[in-house]
Amino acid sequence: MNLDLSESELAFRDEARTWLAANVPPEPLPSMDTAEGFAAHQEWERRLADARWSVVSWPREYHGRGASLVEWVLFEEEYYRAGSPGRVSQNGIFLLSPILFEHGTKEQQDRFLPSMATGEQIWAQCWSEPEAGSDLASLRSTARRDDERGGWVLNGQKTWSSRATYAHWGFGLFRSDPEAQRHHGLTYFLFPLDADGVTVRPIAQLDGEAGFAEVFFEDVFVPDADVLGAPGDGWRVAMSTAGNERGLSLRSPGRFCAAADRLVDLHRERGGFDDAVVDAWIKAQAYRLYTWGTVTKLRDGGPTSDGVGAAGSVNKVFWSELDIALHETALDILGPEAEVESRWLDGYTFALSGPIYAGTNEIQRNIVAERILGLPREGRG
Amino acid sequence: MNLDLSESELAFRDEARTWLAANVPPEPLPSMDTAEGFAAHQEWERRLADARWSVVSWPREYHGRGASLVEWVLFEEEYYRAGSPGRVSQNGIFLLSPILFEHGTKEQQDRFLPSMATGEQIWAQCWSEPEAGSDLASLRSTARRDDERGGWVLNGQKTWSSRATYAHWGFGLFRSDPEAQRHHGLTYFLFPLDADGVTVRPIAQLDGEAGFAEVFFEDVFVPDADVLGAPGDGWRVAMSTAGNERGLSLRSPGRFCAAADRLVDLHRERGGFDDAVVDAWIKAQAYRLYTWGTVTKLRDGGPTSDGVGAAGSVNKVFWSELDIALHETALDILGPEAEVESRWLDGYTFALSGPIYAGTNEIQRNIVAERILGLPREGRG
Amino acid sequence: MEFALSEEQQELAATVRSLLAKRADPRVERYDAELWRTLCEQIGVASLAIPEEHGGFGASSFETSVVLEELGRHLVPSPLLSSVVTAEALLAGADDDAKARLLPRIAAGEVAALVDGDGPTLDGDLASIVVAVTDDGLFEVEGPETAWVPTMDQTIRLATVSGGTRTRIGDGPAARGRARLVGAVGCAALASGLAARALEMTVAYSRERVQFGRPIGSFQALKHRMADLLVLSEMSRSASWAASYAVATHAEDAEQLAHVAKSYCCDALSTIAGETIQLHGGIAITWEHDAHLVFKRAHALGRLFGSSREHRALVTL
Amino acid sequence: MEFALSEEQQELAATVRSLLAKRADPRVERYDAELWRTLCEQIGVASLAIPEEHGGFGASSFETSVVLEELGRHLVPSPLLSSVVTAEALLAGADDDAKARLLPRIAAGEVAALVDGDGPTLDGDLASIVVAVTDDGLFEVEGPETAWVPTMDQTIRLATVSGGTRTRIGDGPAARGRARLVGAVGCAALASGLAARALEMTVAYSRERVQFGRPIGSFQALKHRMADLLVLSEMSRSASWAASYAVATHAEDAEQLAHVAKSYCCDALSTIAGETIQLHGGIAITWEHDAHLVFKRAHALGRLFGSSREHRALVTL
Repeated sequence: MNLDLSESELAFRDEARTWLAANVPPEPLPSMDTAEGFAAHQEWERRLADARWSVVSWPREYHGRGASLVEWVLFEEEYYRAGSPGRVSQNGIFLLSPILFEHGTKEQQDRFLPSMATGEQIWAQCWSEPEAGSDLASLRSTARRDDERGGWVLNGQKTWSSRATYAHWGFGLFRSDPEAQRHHGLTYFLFPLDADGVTVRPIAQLDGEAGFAEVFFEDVFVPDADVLGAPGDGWRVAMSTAGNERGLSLRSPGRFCAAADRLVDLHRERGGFDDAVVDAWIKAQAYRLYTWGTVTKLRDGGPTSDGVGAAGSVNKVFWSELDIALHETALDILGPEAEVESRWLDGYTFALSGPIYAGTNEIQRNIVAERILGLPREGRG
Repeated sequence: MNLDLSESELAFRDEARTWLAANVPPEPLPSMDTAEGFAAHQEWERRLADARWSVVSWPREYHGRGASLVEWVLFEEEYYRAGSPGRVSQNGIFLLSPILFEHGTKEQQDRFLPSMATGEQIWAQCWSEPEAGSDLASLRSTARRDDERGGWVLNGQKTWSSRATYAHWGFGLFRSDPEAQRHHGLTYFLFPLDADGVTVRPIAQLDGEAGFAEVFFEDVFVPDADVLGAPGDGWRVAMSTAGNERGLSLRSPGRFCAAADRLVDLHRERGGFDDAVVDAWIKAQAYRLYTWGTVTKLRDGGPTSDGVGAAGSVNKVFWSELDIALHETALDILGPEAEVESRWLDGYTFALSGPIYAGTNEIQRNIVAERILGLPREGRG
Repeated sequence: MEFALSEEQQELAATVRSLLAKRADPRVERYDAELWRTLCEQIGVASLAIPEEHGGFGASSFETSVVLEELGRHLVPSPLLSSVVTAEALLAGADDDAKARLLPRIAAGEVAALVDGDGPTLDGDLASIVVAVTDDGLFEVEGPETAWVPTMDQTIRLATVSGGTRTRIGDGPAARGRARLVGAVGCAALASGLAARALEMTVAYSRERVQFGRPIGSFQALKHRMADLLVLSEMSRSASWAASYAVATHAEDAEQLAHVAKSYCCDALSTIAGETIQLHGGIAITWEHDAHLVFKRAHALGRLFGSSREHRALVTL
Repeated sequence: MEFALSEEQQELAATVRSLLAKRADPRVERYDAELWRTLCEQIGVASLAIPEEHGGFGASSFETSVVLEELGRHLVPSPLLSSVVTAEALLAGADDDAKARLLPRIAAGEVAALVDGDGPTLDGDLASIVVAVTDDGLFEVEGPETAWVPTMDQTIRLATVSGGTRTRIGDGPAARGRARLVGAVGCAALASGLAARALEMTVAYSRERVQFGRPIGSFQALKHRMADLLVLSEMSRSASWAASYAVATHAEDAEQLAHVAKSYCCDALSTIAGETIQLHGGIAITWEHDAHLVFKRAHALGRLFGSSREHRALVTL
């Protein structure tokens, strides 16, 4: 047990802190779910990349710094503490890139990673389908083999595709073997969102913006070069993404500690709801400490087949409920003013979707109960 | 809508209030789960009966006052507000008597009701079995037909039998048709607890007393005269009891309002935990108001086949959780002192069993979900 | 003792409900003036609590709450709450002349608003009758400047009201006390109606939506959560009825019951609305589905006429 | 940065655990003196946090917390917490003479108790070394009168301590500050071990107990409740470790983390213990089963060395 940071970790943290203090825009950027805000966020990614802060954990050859996990968590803490903009590139750098590194060919890595790191190409995830929200294994969108052209033809519909309205490329699973059931016969595809046959239809959200979209596929051709991993092996390939989305990567504790700090500021200014404020702050701390444990485990043992996925579920249940509680307390403090548009209100509508996306909390609880606690599975039809 | 009491209801309430003020023992009686306390509580029942307060809702011929439902609720409010002793006769008067009135023969009514009203005979319920806690339909204790003697022979084991340690008679379901499954082939029996072949073994509880017992049956003969309802019809006969135990009768709002008032007194004395105290008080009020609605429904429409049972489940979930919250708040107010033996601590250990006995809250939630909300049943093996 | 709607009250509820089932649209801008006219002319909803001598129907504010419960259930924007609050404030505090002049107009369906304090006023920019209450008196306000305040829930309309000509028409504290009570139980009625509706929506959705080969409403974990919501919804309705009745009959325990109802019903609705979002999943966070309207209105009701916390603090123990 | 037990710490935990697995009996009166002697002689649990110069092992109070977590897990009554609290109070406040005299005795396994304020003292009537702390100083108490205070949880023993001869041996505030910190994180360690144990018991029971033709642990509603408990239990352990480490190393954020850990772990345990009772059903409320011991100890730990509420109030924001 040792909670002290090394010299080089401290130096890394200080460098990040200094750069962010000098570069984070003083005013929040416009929402990334508007055309204007999307461009502003892309520009911010460019600045991050120029200073090598966009993908700190990647190897140097792909614009990274080869940062350790500990350094990555430190960077995230600094990033959110500095009030930095949201990451418009997060689907690519947090969800897709781990898979590209693990399952992609060198050619794919060289083709996709650099523009992902600089924010030039923004990626959208295309997971859910109208009849398969939490139940990814029941996907119905299809990929038909086209030997003549050396590739596949996609048909079907995806929904809840975040960033798709303005993004450039998408990634998702399609059923390439019509005979196979559930987890079998799925293939992982990458495709440009302006390809022939792709139609993107924005979904209006609670906050009135179009953070999600439906994506329709009508005879969309994808060459073999854009298949990630082996055909038919998509489920196994994708599961590491799902684990990542749910787990450590997307929700570093920095984000919640920073939100808890903002809540404390609000409380200092206006008073009231002391208990709830302290409680939220304590839970953000507990989450931070738990993450250090996970980081240590990952570093020392590496992700195990089930271990990290299930630990990711523990994370997900915790942060998504904390995020809601934290925003509710802020709105309670704001009182009648809470009804009026504010950053807290925006954050709240976003927090509300926390327990829903990236695998509903019901699914996460099933995973925790079955994989960690070893409780019996139910028949699932 | 009319929340005013009639002249005669007001008069009834005042009479009860006056009598209780003059007669409730100033000091709590010893626990009814000790031999001494049991006798003291029986004596109290005798005094109630002498003044016709032991079974106010029964007909006059059986020591009652023919009180209306509204009057019964008023009596209960007064009873608990006056800090009166617990009812050692409650299994009989609240659980068994409704069934005796509905399904018993005149002979059975004449034989059992008077001594139940006076507290001379105390009844124990014998529902659960070791392998059938919530799942009454899986009972295994048997009743074998004995045509020669004109009766039945009971074998098996019951558990969680409240009051059985000192009680005189018991009632419960036994499987009289070994071929029948689940709800079928059960018969409802009444039997003296000192009958040949009956062994009662007290179960030590959290509070160190023996409120519950196991009851063993070894070739216990019960004559036909002590079968309640038709042989094989026991499930249907019993279900009205279960509805009653869960529902209105056993947990009149008076009890919780009185406990909330005691909590308010404690709070006045010591301060702290304002929010939780008000919250408990508000919930006790909400429960009282909800009960008036149920009383009105029962009076105007009479119990419907499912309606009251399911409404009883709503009651049960609510009061059992309120009871715990209320006691927890009291212990919070008491602080470190809470660890030391007190009336609140006793009440707390009792409240803890609330969600468990009389049909666990899980069962109640199934009932609410399926019978009131109409949600699909699960396969239950 | 009859803790249930009378036959007349049941009929009133049924009439409003069937009209709203046909006509209610939660997404109209402001409120649907045509619908409001129908509600006033055919059913007389604005006149229920106003005595016959002032052109009203001469029932009570309990009947208004019966209507509010239905309006809550249908998520429909309506000026009824501000109308009854203003009317009751006038009845409690205004002089005879003002009552005779203003109440018949409210009974006939003119929109009225009551300004109480510095915060935004419910329906302040839609009202043709504006009354202000202060420690010093009750005032009729003519020609005020108003400005709509954009809020998360756009079905409960708030506006700032300032300036204009103020004429004293009666006693401030009496009017304010009454207005706050009626406002609190009115919110409770809206909340209890909406709670029932939200639960119905959620149950219906969970019976239809299939995941893992079965309707999600057959998963026990979700069934139990919905069972808990039913408990909250049932308790809400009885708390709301009792409080509205007590306020309507000026009963001794009216204040206590109003605090109980406002805090219990709004807290319960807040839980139910949150679960409505969660149990609907992704579809809940789209404009196309009503789930988010439930949530937003729940939030707004929780803050209108005093938060739960404030009402709990006002309970006298 | 290494947020995990070192090899030595893992070995310490494993040794204690395997000894307790064989020997722990949660139902002994007071504590098991034989077991305590073995723990002290074979593993040196009382000497871990005491410097070598005073006859200790010279590790730190973090190692004591590792042992406390195991004691918590096995529900076993033990004087270790009062022993380490008293030792740390002496280390922080006592003069050299008193340290040299008393610490070796504590390291060797003599039971020690620290009197702080008017309330009952942990292990006050079992201790052969009694130290009292006040605003004015730290005192050795000889020949005090003690009286056992019967409490709901009999595995955490409380007694009143009064009278006796008091000799000043050092600084009060320094000793008290340290004692409270060490006490708080010690409770957190006991709580986090017990939380893990309670969940294990509950999971095991729910896999065995058959109702409606299947193990109750296969019912989704119960599975989800247990999943929530696992989240609480995991978060507890990391909060407890971090706080114990910070206190042991006298880190800057030691106080904050101690408040976080004491309140988080005890609240979590309280929830877990309540669910342990509920998920065990009827059997939980009998003497024969351990579920009620979990519950009682959870309750007692929640009140020892400051309630969650008190610790939350002490967090500096």
